[in-house]
Order: sequence, then C-alpha cells, then structure tokens
Amino acid sequence: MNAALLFATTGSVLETLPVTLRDLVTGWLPEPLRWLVNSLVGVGTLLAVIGLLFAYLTLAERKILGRIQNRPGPNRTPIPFINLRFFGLAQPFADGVKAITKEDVVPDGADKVLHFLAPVALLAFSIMTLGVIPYGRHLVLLEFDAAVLYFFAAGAATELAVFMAGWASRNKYSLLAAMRALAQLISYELPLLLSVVPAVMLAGSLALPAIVEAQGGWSYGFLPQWHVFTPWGFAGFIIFFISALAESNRSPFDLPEAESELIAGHLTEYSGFKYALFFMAEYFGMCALSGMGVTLFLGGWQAPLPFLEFIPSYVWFGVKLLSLLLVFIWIRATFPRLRMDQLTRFAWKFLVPLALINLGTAAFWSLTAGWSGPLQFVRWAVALALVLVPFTLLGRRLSAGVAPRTYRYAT
Amino acid sequence: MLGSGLLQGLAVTAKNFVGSFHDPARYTTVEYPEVKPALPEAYRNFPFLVSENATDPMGTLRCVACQICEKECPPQCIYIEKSKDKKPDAAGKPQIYPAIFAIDTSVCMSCQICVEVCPFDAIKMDQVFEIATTTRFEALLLNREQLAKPNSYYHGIHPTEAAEVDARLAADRKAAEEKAQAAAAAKAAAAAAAAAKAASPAPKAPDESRRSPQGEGGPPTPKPQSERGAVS
Amino acid sequence: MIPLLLIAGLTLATAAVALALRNLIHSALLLIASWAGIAAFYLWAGAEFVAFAQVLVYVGAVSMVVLFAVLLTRRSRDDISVAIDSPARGIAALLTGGAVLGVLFGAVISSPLGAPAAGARPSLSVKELGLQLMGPHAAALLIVGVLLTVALLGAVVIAAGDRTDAAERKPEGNP
Amino acid sequence: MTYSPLHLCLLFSSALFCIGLIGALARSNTILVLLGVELMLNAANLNFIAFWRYGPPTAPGTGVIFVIFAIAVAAAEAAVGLALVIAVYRHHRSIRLQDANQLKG
Repeated sequence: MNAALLFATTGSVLETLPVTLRDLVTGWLPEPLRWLVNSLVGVGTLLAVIGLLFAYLTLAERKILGRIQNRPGPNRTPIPFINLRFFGLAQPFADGVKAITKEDVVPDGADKVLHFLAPVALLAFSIMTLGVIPYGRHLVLLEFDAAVLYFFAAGAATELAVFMAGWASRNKYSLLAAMRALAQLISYELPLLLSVVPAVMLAGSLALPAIVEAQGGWSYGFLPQWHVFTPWGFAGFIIFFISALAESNRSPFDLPEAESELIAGHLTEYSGFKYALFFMAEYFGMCALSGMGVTLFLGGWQAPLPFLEFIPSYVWFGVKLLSLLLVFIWIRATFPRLRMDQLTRFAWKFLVPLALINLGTAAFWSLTAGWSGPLQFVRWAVALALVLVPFTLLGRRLSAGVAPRTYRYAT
Repeated sequence: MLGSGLLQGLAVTAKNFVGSFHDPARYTTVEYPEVKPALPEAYRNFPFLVSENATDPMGTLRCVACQICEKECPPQCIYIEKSKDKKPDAAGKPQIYPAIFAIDTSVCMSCQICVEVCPFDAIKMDQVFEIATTTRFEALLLNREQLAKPNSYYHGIHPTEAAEVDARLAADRKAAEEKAQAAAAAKAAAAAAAAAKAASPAPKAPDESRRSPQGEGGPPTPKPQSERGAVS
Repeated sequence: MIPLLLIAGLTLATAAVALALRNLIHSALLLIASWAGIAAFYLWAGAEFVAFAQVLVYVGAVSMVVLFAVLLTRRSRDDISVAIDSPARGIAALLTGGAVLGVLFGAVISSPLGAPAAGARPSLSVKELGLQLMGPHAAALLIVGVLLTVALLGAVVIAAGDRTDAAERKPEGNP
Repeated sequence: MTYSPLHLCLLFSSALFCIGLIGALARSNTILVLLGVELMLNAANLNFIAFWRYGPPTAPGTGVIFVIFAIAVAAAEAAVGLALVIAVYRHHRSIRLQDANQLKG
C-alpha cells in the first residue's frame, strides 16, 4: 500500500472516529431513544471537552501572562497523593475545589433570586451558543438553517445576565458596571453582526456547515479559500475579533470589571461557586466567539494545505480555535484598558462605518468572482483600496486631535 | 498608520514571552524556597556578634560588654550584662565579656546604629531574613549563643567589609604591640634609668589608642561601613 | 399539543405576573421571559428564523432599552417599586380586558377553522425567506429600513434633550 | 365541532392580547403601559405565525415575512417610546401618566 493511500484511509477513519465511537455505544438502541441518547452523548462530550479546555485555558492564560511578565506562573500545585508538581497541571482542579468550598456570600438586601439566577443564566446562554458551531466535518450538534442568527440571539441574552448580576447585587459599583457593560455590549454587537454579514453573503447561507463548505478548496493551488485571505475577509475578521474581545469582556475592553474604578464590576458581590460560574461563562463565551470566528473566517475545519487533509477536520478546528484563544491571551497581556468614551467612540465612529463599507467590498468581491487573468489584479487592487482607504481615513479621524504622547521620564 | 503601535506592543510582549525561555535577563523570577535569591553584598539585616573562632565562639567573642550599643540602640532592643570576671580576648589580653547579650528581634529595626558605634568591630549586620517563628517571645529573643557567628561567616556574607575590618584590627594590634614594645622598652629604659637613678614609678602605658567611641566624630580611623553605605 | 400548552401557560403566566408586579425591574425581566416564551412558540411552529429574530430583538435589544429606561427614570432606589393604582382603575381595566377576552374567545371558539391537513407543515428555508424579502417584498424592506433609521435618529434626538450644559463644558484633551 | 391546534393558538394569542390590554389600562407607569402595548403587538404576531402554520396555504412565507416586519417596527416603536418616556421624565420628573397632563413644555 503506498503512503498516500495509507494517509487517505487513516484520515477517513480518524475523520469519522467520533461518530463511529458514538454509534458503537448507542447503535443497538431503538430509534427515538437512540436519537435522545445520541444527543445526550453529543452534549456530554461537548461539555466535557469545552470544560477541560476551560480549565486548562485558565492555566495557560496565567502561565503565558507570567512568562510575558518575567515569571513562571502557577507551577506549584502538586497532583494529589503522588505529590508531583508537574508544571502545576493540577492547578485548575485546585482552583475548582477552592471555589466550591468557599462561602457563598449574598449581600443583605440583594435580590436573592436574581442574584442566583444571573450566573446560571449567563452560563446557560454561553453553553447554548456552543451548540451550533461545526467542530468537524461530521461534528455539529445543532443543525439550524439560521445557525448564525441562533448564535447571536443566544449571545445577546448574555447581556441580560450581566444586568441581572449588577442589579441584584444592591451595590452601586455593580450597578454602574452593569450599565457600562450594557452600553459596551450593545455598542459592539453592531460591528460584530455587521462583520459577519459579508461571510454569510458570500456563502449564501446562514447555516454554519454551509459557510465552512464555501471556504473549501485552494486558489492557485496553495492559497486556501478561507475568507480571511480576501481583503474583505481580512478586514471583517479583524472587526469581528475586536468586537469579540469587547463582547467577551476581555482586556483591553474589560471596562465592566475595571478594578481600579469599579472594584470588580458586576462580579463584586459574587463569591465562591457563583463567581466560578461567571468565570466559566466568560471563558465559554470566549471559546464560542473564537469558534465562530474560526468558522466564519478561518475556514472552520478545513485544512490549510491540500496534502495536510489526512489530519482529521476536528484537529484542524481545535488548532485554529486554540491559536485564536492564545491571541486573546496575548492581547490581554499587551494592551492597557480603554476609557469608556474611547470605547464607545471606537465602536461607533470606527468599527461600524468600516463594517458597513466592508459590506460593499464583499459585494464587489462576490460580483467580480468571474473575473480572470489580469482582471484578477484589478479585482484585488480595488478590493484592497476599498479596505485600506476607509481604514486610513477613519483612523486619521479617530486619532485627530491626539498629539503623539511625549514621555518625560521614560525613554 | 492606525494600529502600528498596537503591533509594536504585541511584538514587545511576544519577545518577552519567547525570551523568557532562553534569556535569563527576561526571566528574573527566583523560585524562592527551593532557590535562594542571590543577595547583594551590601544587603544587611539584623545584627550578630562576631567571634574570632568557630570552635569556641563564646570564648572568642570580640565584644567586651562596653554597653555602648545598648545605650545607642534607638528601640532599645539590646540587653547586656557584664561578666564579673575577665577572660583573655583574641590578643590574649584579659577583658570583660558579656555574660548576657540578648537582642529582641521583634523590636530590632535593623538600623545598624549598634554596628556604627561599636569600637571593637564586635557586632556586625547579618543577612538573615527568614526569622519567622511560631512563638511570640522566646524564639524572637536571641541570646549570645544564637547571636555569635564566627569571623569566617562574616567573611562569607560581606567579604569586602570583613577584609577591611580584619586589616584594621591587624593594624591596630600591630600598633598596640609596637606601642607595648615601645612602652616595654621605655619601661626597661626607665627601669634601667631608675636602677641607675635609684627608684621612681614607671609611667603607665595607655592601651586604648584606637578610635574614639563616638564613631563619626572620631577623626583618625577610616569608617568603611559608612562609606559603603553612602555608595550603595 | 403538550409543548404548545406548556409554552402558552408559561408565556401567559409570566406576562400576567409581570404586569401585576410592583417592582419594575422584575416586571421587565419577567416580560423578557414571556417574550422568550413567544420565541419558543415560533420555534415550535417551525418558524426558526422568526424565533431567533424575536430573541435577538426582544431579549437582546428591546429589553436593554426597557431596563435602561427604568434605571434612568428613577430618583432613588426605591423608585423602582411603583404602587398599584387605584382599585377603581384596576377593576375598570379588568372589566374591559375581560370583556374583550370574552368576545375574542367566543369568536375563536365559534368559528369553524377546519382541521389542518395532516402533515402539511409549511416549511420555509432561510434562503426562500431571503428571496421573498428581496423579491416581492423589497419595497417593504426598504421602507422598514428607512423607518428604522428615522426611528433611531428620532429616539436619539428625543432622548438627548437640550445639551446646553454639556456643550458648555470644554472637551477634554486626550481622547 | 372539532377544535384544531389553530384554535388553541388563537386562544393563546387572544389571552396574551388581553393581558397586555389589562396591563396597559390598569397601570399608570408609562414604561409598563408601553410594555403592555408591546405584548399586544406580540399577540398579533402570534396570530400571523399560527395562521401561517395551520391556515390555508398562501404565498410562501407571507405570515413569517409579516412577523419579521412587525418585529422590526416594534423595535422602532419601543426605541421611540422609551425615548419619549425619558423625555417626559426629564420634563416632569415623573413617569406617571397622570403627571404628564399638559402639552405645554
């Protein structure tokens, strides 16, 4: 058997491995029950994988932040009973145990029901958003015709949970933070949605598997036809990514939790397990938005090069998801927090117009799909100009009146 | 162009991240309990008593229980009781020694004044900082057995300063010996003269020729610690 | 049929309780639950797109506006609780509502709607919906777009009020 | 006479409409009145979907498209309505309907 064929067969076996495994377990069940058990197995696997990803993402975040700040990060928690440190890989579980065993303090006069409901609702909505993302060629839990809309509908509901948390705490910092969070989330939902529209437009579908399929193939034999490798796709991806940062309350847009101004924002009055739920929901939201970004712009589960296709699709998805999450962490380690007016100004005066113009660029791109030969260059040039000129002009307007900072004591 | 600064910032943090794996200058954290931090030589914390000899610390303490440090100590954390008898010091001269020398480390503020005022170079600053104990009283009150540390230890923690002190002590001892010899010679000469001239009492040889106890005010002897303090 | 009854029961209960509560925030949150129930009904009826649009617009956007309005129009924390109005007003409202309800229920029950053809579940893919919107209903879509823009601008103008005091303040240097 | 699911849907929507109506009439808080009106609008939307689902076949998706437009208009209505509430509050320092009883500004 030659190598290529071997690769192809192992590839296809690995590709369907999750489905095969599931069918091995549930194949003997009668039909309605089988569907139910299949769904439960799917949900359970998803939660287990994402939960583990969450646990180690917190560790990776702390380790990477540490490395960037000249320190090792958490590395001391031993594995129980064998007392082996092993780079602190047991740290997330120690954190979990600590969160569970801590006292759950509810402020006197707080709205007890809402105070309890807020983290639960937030986590529930974040998990709901995870359901529609295609994790592999055969790995989609919820197949909706309007999956993109579902994703953003469930994501919009998280704002409500943040408000509930802030209001129920009976703490003025919490309430202020909740109002801030609402302003921020609403402001950035617009560019987020607008940046998604071109991808939907080019694929001609709101179903995520179809959007991934539309990004298959390679132009010129090597350049993947992922949306991010087109001018409008690149701009859209950047807008999407920035908005995703803001939507998931990540630095540099973590104003609702700005500890220098608002203690811990809407999390001020939360402790113990409820706080852990908030934390989990934040990371789940981050994973969901990253997964969405991967699906819409980075080709989903498609392999980057033709000869790498033997690696199963879910591995590619995982690699892309992890690299996006690492960029989230990298950005958190780099940028200082914005001010509230800067935040909203950036959204309304920069991202929204850019996203609107990007819509036009994408329309141009899809209309000129038939151009070939030298016209290809014209297509690229026009599209690039349509992206770069507004970017430069809007950027100039955004930074108008801001003199370059002079540092008196630093060089 | 807008965003170039952001990219520069990202490059800086990325460099630090990669550098932390191979460049010690970018990875300065010491994992403390396992790895002791390398303390700078000038680091000093809590006083200790210098003894000449590691094998017999109590017998070779430089301290002569003059109680200057006890009087000068701002928080008054030093307690000294003089001995009734005299023991020969390192130079072989009989001296009073501290029967009790105790420092309450819960009170001591590491101000180094006791070191500054000591005319015998008998008390010096240590480098310890792990002095936490589980009791509030006994363990924090250090007696002379706990305080005494040999001169070799002093050389280990503050080599430059200890060398200066040793040189000075040696010079002093030499000067004292010369003086004693001169005095002895003078005595001999006087005795000879007295023998020659019938009898008259010999002049008493001054044995205290070293710097004055006032420290800073004392003109002649160089003060290595205060110089180093000014530099560091 | 049971899902429909459940959805209807939950929606009606949350809506009724929401409009009877004193606490405005609780009212708003319960109403959001009721809107979500309506979305569930759309989902049950097979109108996926509308269900998600309902959630996106009502749970995501209108609720936020309502909550902002509640929080912006109070003088103290206790202002959130509004007293129930005079019993006469409540009774009059209940009578009117009951009368309307009676008329509607009577009309619905007495009208022969006929059993729907079994299995004739209409399906509408998002693509078809989009083609419909862009084809026969393009004019309406444009008008709605203009309407939304005008409403947005109008809302901003109305809510912003006169900004004389704000305009007098010097803009800060480093944005 | 047989009752179809459509009857149930219509009963559901009329009940919702009446709850909205009672709320809008009984409460004097402007925001609650607005929410009541909003519920009535939703009840109407329910009808469209119910008829689309069970009613006689029409042009594809007319009911759904009507609901989409209705939701868009309702969003606009809510935005303008709440902006008005805020304007009223700024003027009268109250959002009780009875307090806003003069047109003079």
